[in-house]
Amino acid sequence: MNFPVINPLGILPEIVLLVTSVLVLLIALFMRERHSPALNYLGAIGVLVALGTLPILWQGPVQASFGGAIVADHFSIAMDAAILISAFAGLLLGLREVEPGSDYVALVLWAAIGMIVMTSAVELLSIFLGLEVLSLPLYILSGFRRHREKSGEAAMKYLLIGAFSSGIFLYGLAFLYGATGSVTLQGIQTALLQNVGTQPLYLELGAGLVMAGLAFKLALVPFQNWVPDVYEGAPTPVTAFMSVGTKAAAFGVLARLLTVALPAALVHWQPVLSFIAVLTLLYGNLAALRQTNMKRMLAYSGIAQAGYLVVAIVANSQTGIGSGMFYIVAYAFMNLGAFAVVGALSGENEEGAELPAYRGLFYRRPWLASAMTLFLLSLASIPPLVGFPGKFYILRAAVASGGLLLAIAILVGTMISLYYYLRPIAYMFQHAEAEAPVAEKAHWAQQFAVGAMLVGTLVLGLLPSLVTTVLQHAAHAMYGL
Amino acid sequence: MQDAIVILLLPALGSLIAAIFGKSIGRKATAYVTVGAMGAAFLWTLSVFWRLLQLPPAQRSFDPVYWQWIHAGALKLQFGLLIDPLSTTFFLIVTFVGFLIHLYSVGYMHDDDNFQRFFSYLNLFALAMLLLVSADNFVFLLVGWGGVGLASYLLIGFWHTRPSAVQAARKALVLNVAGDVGIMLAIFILVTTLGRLNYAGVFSHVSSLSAFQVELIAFLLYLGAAAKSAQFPLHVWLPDAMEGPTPVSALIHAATMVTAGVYLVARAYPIFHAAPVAAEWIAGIGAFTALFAATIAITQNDIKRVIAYSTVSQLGYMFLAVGIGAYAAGIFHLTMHAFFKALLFLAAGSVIHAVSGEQDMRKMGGLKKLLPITYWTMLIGAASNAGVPLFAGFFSKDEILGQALASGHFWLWLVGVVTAFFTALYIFRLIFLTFHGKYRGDGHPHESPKVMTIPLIVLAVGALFGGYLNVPGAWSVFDDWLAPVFARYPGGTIAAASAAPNWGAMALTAVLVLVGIYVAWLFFGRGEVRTELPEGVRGVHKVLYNKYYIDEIGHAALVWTTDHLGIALDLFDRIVMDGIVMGIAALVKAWGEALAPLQDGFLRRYGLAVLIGGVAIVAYLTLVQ
Amino acid sequence: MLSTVVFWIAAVLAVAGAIGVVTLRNPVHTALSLVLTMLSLGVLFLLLHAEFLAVVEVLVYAGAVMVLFLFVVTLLMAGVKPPREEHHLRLAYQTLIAGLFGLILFVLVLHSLVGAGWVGTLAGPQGGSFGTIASFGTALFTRYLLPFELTAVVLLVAVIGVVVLGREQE
Amino acid sequence: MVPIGYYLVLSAVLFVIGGVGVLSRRNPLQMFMAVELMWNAVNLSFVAFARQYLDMAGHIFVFLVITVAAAEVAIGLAIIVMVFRKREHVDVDDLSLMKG
Repeated sequence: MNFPVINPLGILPEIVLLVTSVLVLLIALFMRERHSPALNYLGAIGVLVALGTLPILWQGPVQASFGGAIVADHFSIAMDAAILISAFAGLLLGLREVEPGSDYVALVLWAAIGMIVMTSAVELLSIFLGLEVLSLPLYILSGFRRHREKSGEAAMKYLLIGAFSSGIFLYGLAFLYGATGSVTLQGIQTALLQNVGTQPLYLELGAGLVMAGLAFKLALVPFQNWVPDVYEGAPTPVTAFMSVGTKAAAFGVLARLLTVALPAALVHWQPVLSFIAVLTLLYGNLAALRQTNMKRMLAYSGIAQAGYLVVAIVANSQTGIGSGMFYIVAYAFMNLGAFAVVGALSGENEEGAELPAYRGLFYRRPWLASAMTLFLLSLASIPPLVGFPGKFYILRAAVASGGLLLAIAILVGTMISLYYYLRPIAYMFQHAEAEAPVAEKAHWAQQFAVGAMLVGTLVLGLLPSLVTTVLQHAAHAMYGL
Repeated sequence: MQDAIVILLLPALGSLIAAIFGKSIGRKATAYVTVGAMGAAFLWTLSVFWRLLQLPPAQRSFDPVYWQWIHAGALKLQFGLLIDPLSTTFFLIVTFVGFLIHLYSVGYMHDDDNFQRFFSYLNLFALAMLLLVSADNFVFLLVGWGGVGLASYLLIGFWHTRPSAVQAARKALVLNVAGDVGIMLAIFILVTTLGRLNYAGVFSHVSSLSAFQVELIAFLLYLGAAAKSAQFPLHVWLPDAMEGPTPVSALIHAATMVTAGVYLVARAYPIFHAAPVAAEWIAGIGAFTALFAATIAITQNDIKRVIAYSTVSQLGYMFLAVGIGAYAAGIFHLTMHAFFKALLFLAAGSVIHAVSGEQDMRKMGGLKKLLPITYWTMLIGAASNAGVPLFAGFFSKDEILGQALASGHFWLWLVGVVTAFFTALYIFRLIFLTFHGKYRGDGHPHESPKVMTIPLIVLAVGALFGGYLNVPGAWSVFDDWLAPVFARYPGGTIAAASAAPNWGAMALTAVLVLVGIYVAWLFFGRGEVRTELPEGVRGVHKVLYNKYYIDEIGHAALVWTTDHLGIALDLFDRIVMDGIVMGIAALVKAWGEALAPLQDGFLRRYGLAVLIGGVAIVAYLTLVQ
Repeated sequence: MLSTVVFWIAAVLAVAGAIGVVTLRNPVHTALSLVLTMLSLGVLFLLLHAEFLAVVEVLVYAGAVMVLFLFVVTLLMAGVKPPREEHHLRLAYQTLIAGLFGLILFVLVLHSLVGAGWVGTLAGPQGGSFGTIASFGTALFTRYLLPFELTAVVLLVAVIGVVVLGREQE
Repeated sequence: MVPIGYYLVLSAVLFVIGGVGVLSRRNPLQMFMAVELMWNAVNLSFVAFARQYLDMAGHIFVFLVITVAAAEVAIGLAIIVMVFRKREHVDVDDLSLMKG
């Protein structure tokens, strides 16, 4: 028997997260206080360490582990950064929103492991396992606030419909396997190119079902229905974490699958995804208009953002993938920041997540309100915040690949979005003597998270070239294989 | 010229301080900080201006770059300021008029609860406006463009407890965003075609665009300009914007922001020069807007709305100028307009202040004695606005009309001349109704404090003597100052005011203006309320009977406009245009609402959507190939 | 020949069980018909030379997992009122539309199968060690070690998750 | 010998029945069982393909799917119990607090 070369370097972030999670669980056994914030800090430190391994991996050559089942290439490393940032935010925000403790920390860390595996796996079995490692903890986390009825409803909806779409995804994987007899992305591509033993219709069938499964995780129309309900019902830190992390993971798999395994079927999947992208970004933006709950509004905004991301994939080019990666990172900062503020304000029963609670916020919480203003402006892609270069790069990639209509759809969507992003800002600056319900003062860790996301939003907005060249290089990994 | 950024940083700092520390440092300190920031910005602008003057004209252009922003392939986006005579002119207007209006606001807003917030917004506006006129590329132009729109939105809706103010603010935002879309699309086309966005790069490559592309870009830019500068039919937000505090009307909706569209056309003249169709439309719509708004102005009874329609009308003149390529003349009128229109607004504010918030002219009258400073300064402003000979507005308006005639745009010229008559009519109607005759209201009007009257006097000096920068047939200091800007790229050569004026046309306009004032005096000079004509028509008719035909024409014009045309146009504004604007907003919203049933909360329905979506994708992939 | 007979019997039973899953009212009956389908699948796995999986299917799935289901069914359904009827109106045609699109999906899959020419193709002769437990173990611990390791995380999640969700409210 | 295609058709039948079952049942437990039916149907496809290619990957896949399904069932049942323990109806259509 030839055991595979495991090469721990290739799965360094995963190892760090796993060790941290086990450590947290063990320490919790010996602690008198079950809900100690210290566990959250420990988890956050573990995430930071994992984040610290990324530059090391970046420097070196591409690391393949487990006999090539998983690779740490530049693409996955960049996506992992966004994932780890969101896990970090999820852990810090969880300090007050949900009862801190080992369960919460461990579940977040495990979900992050699943996400990272998804972005780096190059073989169908690991992709599937990654998806499940990501999904299962999120089902639980959605229902983490058991005394809230909405939380239970969110968990229930997420679980049933998630398992349903996992079934569809799995069926798609079966057909991809059946079409080529191979379970590695590279093997599928080779089989396709050599046209040996391939069944074109199977492949289309498999690709379609897999796309549907990933579109579910990515919240694309018409697979998006669960998103607003689950985002609203889940505890805010969990919502923040999964809104970014899940998208990064699903984007990673979709991009890798389409560009590495199925470039030969490009002419078939491109129109499908273009159509979905337009539908998604229009739907997300239009539906967000009527929302009065901030979490729901951000959920619909997230749907729209997913539409922009798909445009990056449709562009099917190095610049396209690069722009998608930049957008994920940008989205991580501004979206997590917005959710962090919502979390800091929402209070025990989340009445603070309703729009009227933001009236006059600027005069009660000037710093939080200012930060929120910047996050919302960034989401509305107002320069010079990070949302602008993010969308700009995607637009450029779309235009360069001839997707003029896509680009126009993005512009129209952006215009519509101005209304609902600016409305909370107007609310915050109105003068209200009224007694808006407000949570107690934000925990310092929440403030830290808001600050960190703000720094990211500003710095990457002002100096996007800090990472864009790097990311363009990373996107090369997808096409350099 | 690296230090020009300071001019932008000063109001930025002022705005931040007022916003964050305003409550804790109190009103007085906030006022010092924000007004001081504008004053300092003005002084700094003077220094820049002075240094530019030291240089030979051809070298008066600097493009300091502060920050390299986005690199995407060949496209480079940077943050730089373009410091040349054009932007410096705007700097001078914005900081000087802005400073005076800030000062005035200290008195005007004295009792307002949100004093600090108001000044924070004002400084924010100044920052955005300065950025708009000095950015060296289209993206930061758009940033400033959006910024002034936002500040305007916040300031129109400043008294947000009034539903009408909120409504007006929303309307302004919708129309301004519609304009932003135009500029955004233009930028988008520039990126896809030229791959560059800084002015220098775009303007020197205009020739590589196809005629259609240039026209398209020009029209899209004009869409933005027309929305911001209240050109027909996108002007409807401006009269409503008078819901904001009066200093806001003076600064934003008269002197600065609304002229941004004129600036854009002048700045991007290489594009508009290469797009003759778009340019003709701009001039034509400009002329139409001028006449259209002037006729409406005659029928209004709200003192601020008269001035607002007057602003729309004057903006029409400016677009007429830049549309026919008389860029310097347009900017000259813009500058003079900044003086006399800010003056008119501030004076109107002073009147409103004096009669404790009343804006209906029918309840004013006889204020001449009670508010002497306001009266005399406002009279100067009105004379300037009307284009009475030797006042600033006379020189600048006649330069436009003269160039229209000289360039063969006879009909545009004719419309402009007719408008001049109406202009004199409506603005002196305002003066007579407000200041002459007997006081028809109750209460005890009193002159405003010094902090408000001093800006009036300073502006009156500008409105009186500003015109002498360009004297027809003699000299053209202003045009020469701007000339290097328009000499850089093809199509910008300007005819200076000093060259061969058409004395006959000028005299005709002057006579019409004087007749307009005379007609206004006939009807309103006695200070009786004759806003509704029928009650006075018989007596008036008697007076007019033995006069010259010109009076008959004046009479006919007055009766006809007030009874039919003006009211009809006003109704058109209020019903049709408002309907369209609010309809679009409502339509978008309705779409959002229409999607609600898709999200009915039922898990099984969600699952069905997933199944249908999956089947659709698979069907496409397996069947359609 | 025998294998054909066995296939048809198992297939019919599997479909019968599946229909039972989606039609029977009583959850206990549903669970039992699912077990029927799983047992039939176990037989089919044997026919396809997946001995180990057949065992796992029967032991783990039909045995352990379904027992868990039955346990929860009895726990939860005791004393529960029948569902209200008004929702039927609100979600009208739900089953019909679902059935229609299910049918379309089936036709599409069938279309692909026919297009691929697989419906009548017999599998090639079985070669070497395919399907044996030895080869299964070898594959699991060499080429597919990573997904196997990941199942450890999945199980950890399940353990902690059940503890978290089942904990009494405090 | 039975052609591989027969297994695949059977798998498709089971998958579709399961899918329709998920969408038509209102008892979450029964919905969840229908999901399990879908997963089982996919398993059959995997095994059939593995037989076709004489490749063990399909078998491993099924093994992993069964493991994951077991874990998912444990979590899912816990959630169902958590949500429905105190309700008098066990009906997913009652869960529509959030919408719009």
